[in-house]
Amino acid sequence: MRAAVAIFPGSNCDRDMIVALKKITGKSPLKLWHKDTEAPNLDLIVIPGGFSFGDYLRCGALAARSPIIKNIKNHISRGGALLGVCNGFQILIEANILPGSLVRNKKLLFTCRETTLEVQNSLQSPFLSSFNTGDYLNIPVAHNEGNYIANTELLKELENDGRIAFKYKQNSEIETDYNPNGSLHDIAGILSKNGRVLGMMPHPERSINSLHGGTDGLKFLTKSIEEIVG
Amino acid sequence: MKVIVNISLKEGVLDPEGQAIDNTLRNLGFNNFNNIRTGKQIILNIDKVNDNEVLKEADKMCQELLVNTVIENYHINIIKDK
Amino acid sequence: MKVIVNISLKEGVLDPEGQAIDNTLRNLGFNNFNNIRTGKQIILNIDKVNDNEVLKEADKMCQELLVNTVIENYHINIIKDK
Amino acid sequence: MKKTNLELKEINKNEYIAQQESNLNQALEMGLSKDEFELICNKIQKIPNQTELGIFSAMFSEHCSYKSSKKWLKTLPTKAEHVIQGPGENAGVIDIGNDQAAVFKIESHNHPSFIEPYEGSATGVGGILRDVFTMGARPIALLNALRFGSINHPLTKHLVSGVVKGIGGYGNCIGIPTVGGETNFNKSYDGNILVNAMAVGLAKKDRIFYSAATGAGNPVIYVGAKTGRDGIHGATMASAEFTKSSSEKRPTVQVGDPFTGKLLLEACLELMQTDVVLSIQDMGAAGLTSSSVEMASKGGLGMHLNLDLVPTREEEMTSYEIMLSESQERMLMILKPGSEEAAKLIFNKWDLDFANIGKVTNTGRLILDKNGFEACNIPINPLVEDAPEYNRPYEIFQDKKIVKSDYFKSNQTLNDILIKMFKNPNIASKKWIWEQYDSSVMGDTILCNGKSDAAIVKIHGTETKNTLGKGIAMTTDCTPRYVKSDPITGGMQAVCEAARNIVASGARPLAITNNLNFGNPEKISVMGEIVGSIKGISQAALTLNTPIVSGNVSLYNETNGQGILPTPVIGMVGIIDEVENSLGISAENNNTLIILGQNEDFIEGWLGCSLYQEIVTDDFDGAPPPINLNAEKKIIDMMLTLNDNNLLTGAHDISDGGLLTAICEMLFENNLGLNVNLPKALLSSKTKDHLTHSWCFGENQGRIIISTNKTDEVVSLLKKYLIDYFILGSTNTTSNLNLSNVDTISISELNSINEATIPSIMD
Ligand SMILES: Nc1ncnc2c1ncn2[C@@H]1O[C@H](COP(=O)(O)OP(=O)(O)O)[C@@H](O)[C@H]1O
Ligand SMILES: [Mg+2]
Repeated sequence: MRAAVAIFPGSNCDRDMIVALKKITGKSPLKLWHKDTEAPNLDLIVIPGGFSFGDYLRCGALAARSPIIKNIKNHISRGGALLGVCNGFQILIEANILPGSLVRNKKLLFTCRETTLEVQNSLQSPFLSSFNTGDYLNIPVAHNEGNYIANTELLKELENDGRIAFKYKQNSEIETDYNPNGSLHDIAGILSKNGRVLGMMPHPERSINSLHGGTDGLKFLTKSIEEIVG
Repeated sequence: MKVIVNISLKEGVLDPEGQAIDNTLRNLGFNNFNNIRTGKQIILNIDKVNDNEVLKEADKMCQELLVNTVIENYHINIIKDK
Repeated sequence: MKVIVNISLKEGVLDPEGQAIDNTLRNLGFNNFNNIRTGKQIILNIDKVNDNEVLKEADKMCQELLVNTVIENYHINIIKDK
Repeated sequence: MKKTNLELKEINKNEYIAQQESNLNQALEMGLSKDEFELICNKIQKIPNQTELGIFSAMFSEHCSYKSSKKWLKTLPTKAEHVIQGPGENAGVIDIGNDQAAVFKIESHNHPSFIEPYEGSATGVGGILRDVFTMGARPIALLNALRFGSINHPLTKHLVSGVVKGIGGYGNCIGIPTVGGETNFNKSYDGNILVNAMAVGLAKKDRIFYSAATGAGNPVIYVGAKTGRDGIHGATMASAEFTKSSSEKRPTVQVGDPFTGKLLLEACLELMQTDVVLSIQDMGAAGLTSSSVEMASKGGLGMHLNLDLVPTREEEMTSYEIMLSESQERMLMILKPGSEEAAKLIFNKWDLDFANIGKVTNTGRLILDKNGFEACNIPINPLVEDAPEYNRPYEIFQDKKIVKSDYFKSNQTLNDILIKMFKNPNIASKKWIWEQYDSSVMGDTILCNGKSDAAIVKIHGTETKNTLGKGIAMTTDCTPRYVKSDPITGGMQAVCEAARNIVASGARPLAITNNLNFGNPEKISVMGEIVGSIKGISQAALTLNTPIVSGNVSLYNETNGQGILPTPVIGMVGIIDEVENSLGISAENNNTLIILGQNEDFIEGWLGCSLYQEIVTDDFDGAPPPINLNAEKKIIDMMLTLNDNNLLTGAHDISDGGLLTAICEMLFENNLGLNVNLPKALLSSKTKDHLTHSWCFGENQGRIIISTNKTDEVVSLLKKYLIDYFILGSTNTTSNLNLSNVDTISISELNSINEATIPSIMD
């Protein structure tokens, strides 16, 4: 497994992601700096969460103009897998790698808490092929701008093509705020057309420890990596 | 020359901040208003010889960075130095 | 009547957002600019009979909610309906 | 160099007097007294110019000089075997084993947060983080102790919303989890809210960085953000009372930039991996002034700086402005000569300014050049050593009146009271607040916000085959009601409750940081509150062997003569060897709940000065519940023994709201019920009896409720160590709290109220 974590000024979940990947693969992933224009052939690049460039202008906007993005685009055109978590997801959207927009949470408040995700698996994606539609994962979110919006055509396209990876799941009928940010169709993560790029708001790397946050994130990352390595 | 870029959400894109301001204003007793929308401004000086060039440069900035054209509109104003 | 409130940081107040945009623009190859500052816009309609009343109402809104007068300045523009 | 100000010996007496008068007026405007001004003239043998006066006024301000509190701070116990660095540095440092150290401090940002809640609290968090990483520690957790005015006061909602956003805004962005704290409401804070932020960091024991300057000739380096005209004279403002007109005097408030804060943090820690940093100090209150003066004075040296080299954000800044600016995210360092270039590369990588602005000297003077002139030339000693130290008159008022339970002619049921408790924002869940804080970033948070009495964060990299590792426990605490009624008892109580919180989370208490928030010390009674609580804190800290290693003092929290409730906040840190043993407050089904520190004979609870009293009568008075330090110590040790033997499933100390409130809080999470085993004397009582109320809501100290599924083993240990205990009963799934025939209470209903109280106010 050749994995790397891309780091921008203001990234702050890079260490957490490195710890998680190391726990799974036994070795530390490579670190890519936002100014790096060269990178070896990799199986997986992860863009971790944080506040790249302070979230100024629009979340992910400034990072999406960093030199490394070209590199990342090359990686995916070679068929490499790419995972963007939280701010990483925002960066992928700003870089036009994934469609739609992520805007302020509906309540206009930063929200840090557990969420339950329902897996939607209809596309052949290495991130999801070990799961069945309807499986669920408990993984925390922590963000200010995770409210996914898209126009009707795009939403339809995403639904039809099976590109919605996760939806926030309502645990009981009385639960009204199961969706932490108001995103359309309860979308928590989406895939690229070929399923090899995944952007998600929840933080799997914060769910790798039975004492806090549970281990569903670990399960998800482990299965993804097994599939990616093939 | 001073350039003011006004960026606003496209019609039809939800503006939760505008909505929140709307609610709070009503709670404060303001009632004679409607259609509240929020936007951003970016103000900068551009050193170019003529208006047209400044406009072109500013437009390029908007397209390449300042504006998310998927959900935002923008409008550039140029203010002449005196 | 349409009211546009332009809100900007007071002179001398740190504008970290402006600074970050400045850096990225330069990295993208834009160089002929300086003095970048960011601001906000709030646009709304106010139903009042005359300009003066609209202005008064908008000003009250600014003072009570829209503007953080400790660090921000504001300017109100009224645009006549056609 | 041309001299810009007049040396005493160079001018005649008349000129001198004229000059002195005009500069005296300036001095008074800057908040110095006439006596202080004269002392300065004498000490430096000339009339200070504006820059020099500015420097003196900042250094002599209450905020920097601690002139009212110093005499008493010196009496705090600060030593123990595990203390590496006590008060006097940017933060305290304690040994936590494995060659590691915990570095922590608490600091107030009260006045700025009232004026501009978002930026004020955000920069408060930024400031306390710099205090911690300046010492070479990576910050691993943030806490905050907040006090707001009455929930009905027109400003409160705005202040709560802004402060919470600001704390989250900085902490979330810089990526350090906010794991705990406290929030209270009381009308005494209507015009003076309190925002105290605490940061805890982790360092290698032999890689701690200090602020004392070393080596004449060594370069003085400025790093971080550029200097602007932010918050000039903030330190003086922090030492002044609010009046109606202070809204006009408001200086530009500082604006924080957590993004630059993050870059500065990473750059500093990266540089500290090398061996080139000789000393380092953040620029906090009074900016470049206090950092340069403190570094030089601690090293017994001088400094010669060229202010033209200071990176500035605005044009034509004067020497006065540069020295007094409180722009955020800046540091001052002394580097090994010759290492500047390599150091600069690191800061450039992180897009930060790096400027060599002068040299350390052995003259003992602070000399500043600006535009080719000498803008300041003064001896450093008087700035620090001759800073005034007042022995202010004081009187410790202790309310001795004992409010017996029959004082309350209650006509309410226990359920009525509980509903009121959980509708009270002081007791109600603070989830609305803590969900706005990123509590899980860095991946090491084990217990936080609301899950336990103290937060627990795992120490990164201490995992072994058998355990996920060691953990640091932390909490903040203070019950201002008690301090008001009896400062000594109140001071002791704050320490004891903090320690109880730490053990209730399964950890061992180690040391304290404290934030002394009071009104105007020139008032005899306020000074008595300060002295009294320091006495109380000292006694308790000594008994519990939890020395004070850092802290902060915030005085003059008054508006138009109305002072706040005295609020000496205790921040306590502890250690747990295996995080698997940490304890939350929530009980599981079929657990036995046992009170430690109370027995069958205990019937009449202490209602004087309690939250019950405040809820029933809208006020409080009388003596607070007394503290028995030896009993507290015994309970704390007992808790550690029980937990070492793996006998506990959870624990919660009894504090505000008394026993019944605490039981409810233990049952909420899993929606459990309990048939409470009442003491015999109360079996035939009624739900409105005052005695029953006192048993249920009294705030007697030294009590912790434990939950266990090994009752026999627990009881035999309690008997062995002669600990008072009382078995409350076993949890069940009925979600009802049954007090035999006295009352039945629905836990799920109470929990809905508990969860709804704050959102219904804030949303
Ligand atoms: N209440 C207190 N108890 C113990 N030490 C204190 C207290 N208040 C301040 N100190 C110590 O005084 C020193 C100066 O603190 P402070 O002025 O807050 O520093 P800063 O320059 O970071 O604002 C620190 O070492 C601090 O720990
Ligand atoms: Mg400091």
